[in-house]
Amino acid sequence: MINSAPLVEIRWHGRGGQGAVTSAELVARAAINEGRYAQAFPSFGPERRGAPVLAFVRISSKQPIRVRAEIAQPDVVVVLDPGLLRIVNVTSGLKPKGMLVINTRRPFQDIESEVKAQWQLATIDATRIARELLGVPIVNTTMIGALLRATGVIKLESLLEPIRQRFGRLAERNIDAMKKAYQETVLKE
Amino acid sequence: MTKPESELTWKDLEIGSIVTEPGNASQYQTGDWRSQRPTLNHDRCVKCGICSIFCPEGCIEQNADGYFEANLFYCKGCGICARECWTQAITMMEEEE
Amino acid sequence: MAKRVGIEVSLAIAEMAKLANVDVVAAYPITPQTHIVEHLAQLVANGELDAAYIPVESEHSAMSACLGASAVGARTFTATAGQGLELMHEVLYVASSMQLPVVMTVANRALSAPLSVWGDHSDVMSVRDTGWIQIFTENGQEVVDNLLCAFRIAEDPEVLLPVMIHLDGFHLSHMIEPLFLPQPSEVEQFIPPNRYPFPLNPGKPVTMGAFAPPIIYSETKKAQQANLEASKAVILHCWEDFGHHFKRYYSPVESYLSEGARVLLLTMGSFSETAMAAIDKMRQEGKDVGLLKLRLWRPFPFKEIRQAVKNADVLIILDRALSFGGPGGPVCSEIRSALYHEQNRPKVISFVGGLGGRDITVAGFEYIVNRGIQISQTGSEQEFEIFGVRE
Amino acid sequence: MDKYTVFVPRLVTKKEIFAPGHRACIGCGEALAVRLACKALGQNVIIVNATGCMEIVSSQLPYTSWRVPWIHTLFENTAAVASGIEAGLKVMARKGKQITQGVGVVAMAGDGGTSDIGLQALSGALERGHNFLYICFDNEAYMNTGIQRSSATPFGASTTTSPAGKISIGQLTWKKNMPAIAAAHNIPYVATACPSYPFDLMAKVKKGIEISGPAYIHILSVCPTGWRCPTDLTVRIGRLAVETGIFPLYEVENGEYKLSFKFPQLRPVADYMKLQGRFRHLSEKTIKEIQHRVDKEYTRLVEKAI
Repeated sequence: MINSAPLVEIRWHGRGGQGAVTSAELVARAAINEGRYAQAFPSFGPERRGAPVLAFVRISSKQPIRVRAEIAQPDVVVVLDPGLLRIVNVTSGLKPKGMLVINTRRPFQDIESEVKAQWQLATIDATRIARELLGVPIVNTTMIGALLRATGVIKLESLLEPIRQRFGRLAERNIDAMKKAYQETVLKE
Repeated sequence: MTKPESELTWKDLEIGSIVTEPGNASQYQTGDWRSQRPTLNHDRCVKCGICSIFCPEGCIEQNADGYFEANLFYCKGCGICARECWTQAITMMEEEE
Repeated sequence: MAKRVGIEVSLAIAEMAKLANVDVVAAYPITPQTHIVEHLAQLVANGELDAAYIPVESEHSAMSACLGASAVGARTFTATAGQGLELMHEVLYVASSMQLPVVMTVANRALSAPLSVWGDHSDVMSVRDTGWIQIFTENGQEVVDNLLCAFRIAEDPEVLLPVMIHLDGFHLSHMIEPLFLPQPSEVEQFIPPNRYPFPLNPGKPVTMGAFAPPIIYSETKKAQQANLEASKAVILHCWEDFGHHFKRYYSPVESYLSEGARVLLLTMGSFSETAMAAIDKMRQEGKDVGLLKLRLWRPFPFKEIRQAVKNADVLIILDRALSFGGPGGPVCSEIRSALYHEQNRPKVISFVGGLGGRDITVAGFEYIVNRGIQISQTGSEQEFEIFGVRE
Repeated sequence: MDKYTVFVPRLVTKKEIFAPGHRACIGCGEALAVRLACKALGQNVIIVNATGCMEIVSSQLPYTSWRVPWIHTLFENTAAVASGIEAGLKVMARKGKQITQGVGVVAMAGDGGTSDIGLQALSGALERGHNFLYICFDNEAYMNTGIQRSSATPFGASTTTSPAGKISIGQLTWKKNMPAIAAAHNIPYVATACPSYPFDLMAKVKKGIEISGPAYIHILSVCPTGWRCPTDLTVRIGRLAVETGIFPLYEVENGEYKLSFKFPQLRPVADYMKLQGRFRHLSEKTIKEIQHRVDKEYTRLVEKAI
């Protein structure tokens, strides 16, 4: 199970400006608040709005994290933008039994048929939820809900403080979006 | 008095080689650069002081009698004072004369 | 009690500058230092830090403005990286020679050309001889801890020298990680107010930066050298006192599983952490390997280096900078020279790697150690090897 | 001649802030300008000096000519250092750390340190609006290093790097208009001055230091060494620069130009040029060309002035 591994490595795929780095940061800070060790960082280098970007999170329950390299063999991959599936090999290096969390409108079964059986899959229509609750299609907090549902890597409550710190008066709506995504995420039980 | 540079050791230097004695360059004699000296004709001098204002060294001072005289410790002998004196009270004399 | 927070290291640097209650920040943005100065600007804009933020038009002016601010007795901080450090180059000498205690973090970055915004130590090595106190760090905690120490060391009346804290660009600067930030009261207790002895002040005029003819220039440089050497005692005392207060301990050369090891690897900066993981693995496999981490780069810790390697047979040094046409990595060549007169000294093997942001993995460090041992036995035709380069 | 020239002692402080014993060349117009400027500045100032003649002649370790706090660091960064000082003083006053109040910050540099290598730092400091006075002492070349041309060297002048030769008349470019560049930053005060007009110079310096915000004063400083003229003609040649319209004296206050001296008839530029060895090689034709340009620029300036 991913949530009990000594070191969990998560890679986020988004586009510049979508908030992949923010997602990573919030998850890492939540883990740190839980008293664990965690690390979040963007792909190193210049970023441009719209261009595909990566963000990374490492979570370790017992030991300080000593590796600072970009994550090449993640346990979890989170895809913020369904359009990326066509242009980026999001599963590159994803460990066997690793979890793929995808934002898509398409039904779970559709995606499942395209994904190799060696991986686990979770899908969520995060864009719809974000539009409904936030008024904008920015899915960073929504996808955290999906990640949590799919992996249990952090407690939902641990995200509340980082989100409140980060978003101020927009925090509660983001929390709602995260919770809704948590409930609506589809995965094979 | 500031120690001359030839006697200063590294331990004598202030932090960052800061100079803490303001205006101590006034110890330094520039008068020996001079090849001609200004001489004042007291009869023509109206004590206006124009010579003092135009002196690049700032070495022309008013004496007790009100005349403006160059301090030859500093005066380099440029001749500006003589040139600018509108009553022609100053003439430049060769140092050897 | 210090608070454990998850924070990006760059932001933590700005927070530490705030805790140190800096008076003036003059900075020019450059990747990967930008987040530091952005956050400082924000802290000033929010009224959380009462400082002048001078958004200068270049790094040359950034360091120059720092000189001016420091010369009137202001606590002065800036940050830069790579090309920015290069543009500051001549100003750096002035800061140290004139003993202006500016504190600067450098998000280490490769140098053009080709342009690279990513990390290595080319920028550090090019400012090696500028007379600054220079300290390497390997994680966010070390950065903020040493930044706190930096203000105290720099402004110590016995020192009055500028201090550079080096952190690897991106690998450290852009990392969100857990670290402890001290309470304001702890900071206040740890760093006394800046009391520069001869600030520019019309009440007591001084002349700073007078020029030196040959009859006196050597004396000024001897004084500077003696001063930088003497700063080591203050640095050591500061770290000791820091340990006493905060229970985290720093020393000029740090060791990891190096006790009695015949083979030693030496690294600096954030790569030391990956190297530690590699050493763990190799130790488990029964290999007699240990790790040294160089923390204090200037003043160079001759005594500690000699002590740390005296029982080793092989010392493998990984530099993240090249001295073109030279003797290998700059750190390696210094250490080699430091050991030259030693009766018992290890064979010193030089590697250069991690250039322009290229990662070195645990496996990479294993290779470096194994290859280093091999070279120590068979010798090498090259002065040094570049690790991981495609032939 | 300046109308106040008589009875100087009543009008000018005797106090020499720029102490004698400085090692400027005989007849140095720049030392004169600095000395006068310092009289106007008074003692509650901090001076930042660029590398250059005035730095070298005034601060040879272990001596200093300065009786006010003074700092020299480098050549091109004078305005930046000044901005750090200004910001530092301001913030420390606010935080209760600074005892001396109302300290003026003055940057001094030569024409090379201003219009060439220091232009970027100057532009930055002016744009950021620091409360300081920048004075450019313009002797129209790099005199400190041996009379090399700068962008402030006038057309036709022979210098060691723009020498007159068989196929060259010397400097082939027209003097960069530094005051106009400063004024383009929309700063509150820009002025030109010349120590041949000492009271005008001192009044402008006083105004410049008292005005809130950045001020820029460009002072023509005759250099007998570099201009190849007799040392006693320093003041006269400066006066001729003004009277010929080659270096008109004016102020730009909040964007409004004002001539300091109006001449119904300008003297011919030849009167100025014939006294200087650096122009000696010029033909009548070239001098005519220069006259034409000076007339045109002077007319333009008069049109701008109210």
